[in-house]
Amino acid sequence: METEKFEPKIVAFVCNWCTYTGADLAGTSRLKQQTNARLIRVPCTGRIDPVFIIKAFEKGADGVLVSGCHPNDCHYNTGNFHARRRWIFFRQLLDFVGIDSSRLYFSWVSASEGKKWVDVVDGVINSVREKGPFNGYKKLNKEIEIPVK
Amino acid sequence: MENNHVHPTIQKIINLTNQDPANCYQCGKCSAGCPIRDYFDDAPNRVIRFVQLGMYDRALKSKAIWLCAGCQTCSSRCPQNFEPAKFMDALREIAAEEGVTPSDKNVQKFHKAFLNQIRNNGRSFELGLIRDYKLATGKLFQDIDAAPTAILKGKIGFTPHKIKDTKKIKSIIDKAVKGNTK
Amino acid sequence: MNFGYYPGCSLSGTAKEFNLSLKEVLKNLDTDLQEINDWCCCGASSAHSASHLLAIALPARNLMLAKEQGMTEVVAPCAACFNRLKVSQHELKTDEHIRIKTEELLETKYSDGLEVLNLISLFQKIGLDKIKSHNKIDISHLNVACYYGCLLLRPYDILKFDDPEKPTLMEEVVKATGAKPVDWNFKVECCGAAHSIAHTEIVENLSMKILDDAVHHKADVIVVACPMCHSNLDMRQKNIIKHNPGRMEIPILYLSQLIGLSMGLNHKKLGLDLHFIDTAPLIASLIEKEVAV
Amino acid sequence: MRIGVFICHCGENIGRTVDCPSVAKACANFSGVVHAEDYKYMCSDPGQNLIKQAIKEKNLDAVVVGSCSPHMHEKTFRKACSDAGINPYLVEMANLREHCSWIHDDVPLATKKAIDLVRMLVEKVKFNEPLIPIRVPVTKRALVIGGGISGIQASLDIANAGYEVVLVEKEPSIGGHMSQLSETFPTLDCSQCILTPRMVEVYQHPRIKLMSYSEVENVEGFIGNFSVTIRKKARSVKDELCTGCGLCVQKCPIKKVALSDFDEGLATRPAMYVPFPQAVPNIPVIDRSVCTYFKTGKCQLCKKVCGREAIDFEQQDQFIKEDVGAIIVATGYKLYTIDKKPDDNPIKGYGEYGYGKYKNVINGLQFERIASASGPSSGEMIRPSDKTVPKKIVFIQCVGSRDESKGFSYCSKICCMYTAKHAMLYKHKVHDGEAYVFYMDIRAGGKNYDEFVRRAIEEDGVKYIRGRVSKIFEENGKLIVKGEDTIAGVRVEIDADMVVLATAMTAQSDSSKLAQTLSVSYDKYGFINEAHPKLKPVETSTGGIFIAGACNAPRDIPDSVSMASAAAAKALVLFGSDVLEREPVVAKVNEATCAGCFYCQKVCAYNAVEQKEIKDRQGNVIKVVAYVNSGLCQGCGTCNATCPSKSIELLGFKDDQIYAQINSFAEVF
Repeated sequence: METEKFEPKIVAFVCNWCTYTGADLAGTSRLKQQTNARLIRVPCTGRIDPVFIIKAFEKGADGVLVSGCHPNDCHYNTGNFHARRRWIFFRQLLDFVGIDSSRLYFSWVSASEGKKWVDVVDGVINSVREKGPFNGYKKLNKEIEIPVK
Repeated sequence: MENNHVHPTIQKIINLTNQDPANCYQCGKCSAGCPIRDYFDDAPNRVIRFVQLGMYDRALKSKAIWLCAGCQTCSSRCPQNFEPAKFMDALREIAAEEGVTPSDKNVQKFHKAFLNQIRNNGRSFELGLIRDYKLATGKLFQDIDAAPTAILKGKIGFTPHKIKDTKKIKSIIDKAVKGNTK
Repeated sequence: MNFGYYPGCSLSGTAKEFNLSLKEVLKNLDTDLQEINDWCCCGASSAHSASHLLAIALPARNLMLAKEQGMTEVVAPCAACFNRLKVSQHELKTDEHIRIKTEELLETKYSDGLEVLNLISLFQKIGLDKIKSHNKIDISHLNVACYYGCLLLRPYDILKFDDPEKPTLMEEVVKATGAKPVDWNFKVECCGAAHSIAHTEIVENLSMKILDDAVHHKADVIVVACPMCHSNLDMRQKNIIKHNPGRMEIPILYLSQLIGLSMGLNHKKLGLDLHFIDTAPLIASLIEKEVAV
Repeated sequence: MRIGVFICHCGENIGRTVDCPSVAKACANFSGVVHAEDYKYMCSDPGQNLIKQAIKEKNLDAVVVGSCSPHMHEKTFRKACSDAGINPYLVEMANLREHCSWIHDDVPLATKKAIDLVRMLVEKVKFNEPLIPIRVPVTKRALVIGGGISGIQASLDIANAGYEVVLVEKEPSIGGHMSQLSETFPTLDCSQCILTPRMVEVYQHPRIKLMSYSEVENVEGFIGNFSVTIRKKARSVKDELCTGCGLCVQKCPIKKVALSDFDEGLATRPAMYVPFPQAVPNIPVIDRSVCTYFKTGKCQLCKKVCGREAIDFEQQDQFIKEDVGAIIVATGYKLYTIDKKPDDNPIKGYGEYGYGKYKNVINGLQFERIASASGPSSGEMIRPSDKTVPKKIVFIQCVGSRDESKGFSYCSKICCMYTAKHAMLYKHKVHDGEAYVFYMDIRAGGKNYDEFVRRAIEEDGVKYIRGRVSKIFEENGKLIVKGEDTIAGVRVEIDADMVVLATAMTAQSDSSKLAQTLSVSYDKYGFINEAHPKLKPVETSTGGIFIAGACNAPRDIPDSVSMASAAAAKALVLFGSDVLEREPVVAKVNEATCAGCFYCQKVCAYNAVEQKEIKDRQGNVIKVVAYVNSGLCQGCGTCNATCPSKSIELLGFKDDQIYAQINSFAEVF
């Protein structure tokens, strides 16, 4: 299995107004990118519960990207500020639960930044590809599964 | 900044200056402020225009590229953040490389004489510089009134200050300067 | 205080009095200069006319030597040298392509982290108050036109020294000597620089306009910080007057010489006798005055 | 649950890189999916009918459409499904076009991704609940911010259509920059003559509430239901008592204490002042920073002479709340200044033109004041330094505009025209004078515009020189202007008596702050963005907020007026309906588990979370829980992520729905 070329699995939580629309723009501009990312659309980065991210890693993600509006440009005024404040505490939590916090990426991509979105996605994919697969939880999942069987 | 559709001369200019002549929108502010503009045949903006139009030969034969003193007044005022002074440097370098006969020989001869001094001594030696330049141009009597005073006041020495590692300097200059230095 | 020193070719030749006066003034300000061993010419305007790479490589060699010799700050009093060193430093830092080519040429690795100072920023470092405290002679009657020329100021984005259109830092130093800077229009105009030999006529014309504007604004003396500016304004001045009659002579001093004057230093040691335009009338006008410290 | 999956080829757009039939086949095997098919154009009538038919035949209760971005066709498919009897919020869209086929080339990889994307939404839709759109009433009243020509036009249009308008202007008088102009291009009619009647009309209109010397402090709410707080700055004059007799202004003892903003610093004004004689409202203001009474506690001369006892030194800023349904932003522009800017400012300033130190180097608005009959020289063409008639005048265009290095990269659009006008006005007043215009291009697109410029050149003999000026300096009272004529290829040096700079039009300095208050987007220069550059030029990113005039981009009077009328029309469209439907994506509290910590209340940007008492049968309060006012909630979901007990959930994006998507990765990966 390990002999197969590693392709990272990326989960991206994006806000509906800026980054999702920016990703749409990348599409309408036909800007090519790698296929590894799967987007989950939420109204605002403020909606993102840190546990979503842990869950994503648990379910096999090798990297997680969170992207929203630029500071001061939040569609909901302050949602992205709350999100940002949350991450400060969240990094420590990640380390505590055994997830390398450098596998979590943040960016600001506005609705007009199609090109930037492509750069961000490809950047994250390449960076995670370099880090290799995130195996911590995969092993753990197996260990937990065995006694159940 | 490599691009297959770009003419090799433009690409060379881009490589040497990190700027594309297409950035110039021909406002003429460079020419308006150029202190030496009155001595140019073509105003700086025109030289850029020739390059924009693909008339490279015309640009490389222009007097302006040799008379530019490199004062960078143009570069510091350009509304497009283009630097005509850098552009002129690049054209001089390309002209020498392509063996274009300079339309102002004095300037080129001066620069050659100057680099020759550095090549030999590692530093510029003024008496040698003036000697070489005069021999090259045949202007034997220019500055005849200033030179004696300078020599008397000890401002121009008779022997060059040579540095130890002149071999290195020679090799640097020979490798860096394409076209003939001698 | 101790600084690395890159005198440059001119200061060991035609601008000998610049070197003399600077060393004399610094001696009084308890500042030592340590010359970079085996420095070479920075290439001046000739190198960048011939080869972009050479124009980066020659200063780079000196920057590397200074670093090897343990220097952290290097004073380049000549404006042209200052400019070339800074530009080289900037390009090596921002353009990887040219850095690699330069390293190949010089066969050494380049590392950044040297601060290059010009004459004015050197005096700022030493402290204007310190200069003030050494004033021995009252030169407050002197109207001084500060002439910056090109290479101290442009390109601003690299040199980051003073406002490229309306600079004031030299005036600050001049004020510290007690002399009066005048406001004039041509302090950042070009004197023709390196065309001094190849196109004397251009230099004479440009320099004439600069001299005229200084005189028009009632300057008694023009102060410079660049050997090329000095030689064009001083050495060429007699011919300018000959070819354009009806003009008065105006002495051209290096900034270090003006400071030396206010400190009451020996005129000969400041090289004031080495100018083409006689400085004797200027010196005669000075009234000695002990300044209580 | 019985889910139907519909995969759209979008012609070739999706079909080229995603193997749609295999996607449909793969989806058919997902648990819960009872129907899956692909079709060339799902959004077309036959495509929609296909969905409706399948809903009926297969008795579907949820639908996932794999096609374009939901921003494109979510409404279409929700409507189609709703027609067939499914609640529209049980429809989800997988973005197979913008997020898949258009950005990838590799068919197998893109197909795999497409299957994953559909799977995620199939899992999500299993947790979707039927929702009902929220219906909110519309407040049929508009707020117009800015009382320049755009704001005036928009206010009059709305008021004349029968609705109330609150017009807020930060200066003591409405009129804006147009009131400063002497004459207008291309007709040369007097600016004040055409503007003043409009100003008066605003003042007298029964449905316009004019609030001058006021600023918008805060905006809450949403389209149809904004609540606006307006700061009414202390004028020190009771506007309800003042008759505008002007006696106090005449008697104010400190006459020339400040430079007049209206006269662009070319004249002075007293501490008590009306900006200009035709001001509306004609009520004076005390400039407290210079008034003797406010500085020393003595004087009160104005109070003594006022027969109406309208002077009120104790007056404080007042905060007034207004409920409106639509907002029109018409805050206009400000002129770029060539002064030296601080080092951290990306805009530099023009040292080569003297950083604004030369008295006879003026800007376009200053020239307007000099040329204006109501200006400081009563229309006499004299220069500021010595009040003599300039015999040689130079106009320079594009100062700060089209200049990436020192100003802005955009074209200010109106300068070509007003410079031609200035040169003409000058020549009409100084017949023997010489007028030169330095230009880069002449941009005179507009009805009778190019003809106007030609007139300046051909009939009035204005000399146009193509080239930018490099330097201006003063020598013997003359301004030496160094330029180049790039057509002739010769250097031009003019010893002018006066120089007029056509400086760039820039956004108001506080425009980004206002944009943030309004939650509308703005560009890097501070101009407020339109929602779409072609199809929504007067809308903003926020529903119910419209723009008019130069707050959006440099713009001349006719364009500003048309835009203002367009914005007014948009507001009136809104007022055409009594209720608006809103997405039911709002937060909802589970009162049984809510512990009443109110973290949700703290993070809510809309004050939508309230406290609600839960009482037992006897009426005793047993606990206090959070309650969401769904009229105010905008659906960001920050409260949901913040709630420690997960008792507040965002409908449509509930935890279950998002976890379902994440969990689907266990199979995906």
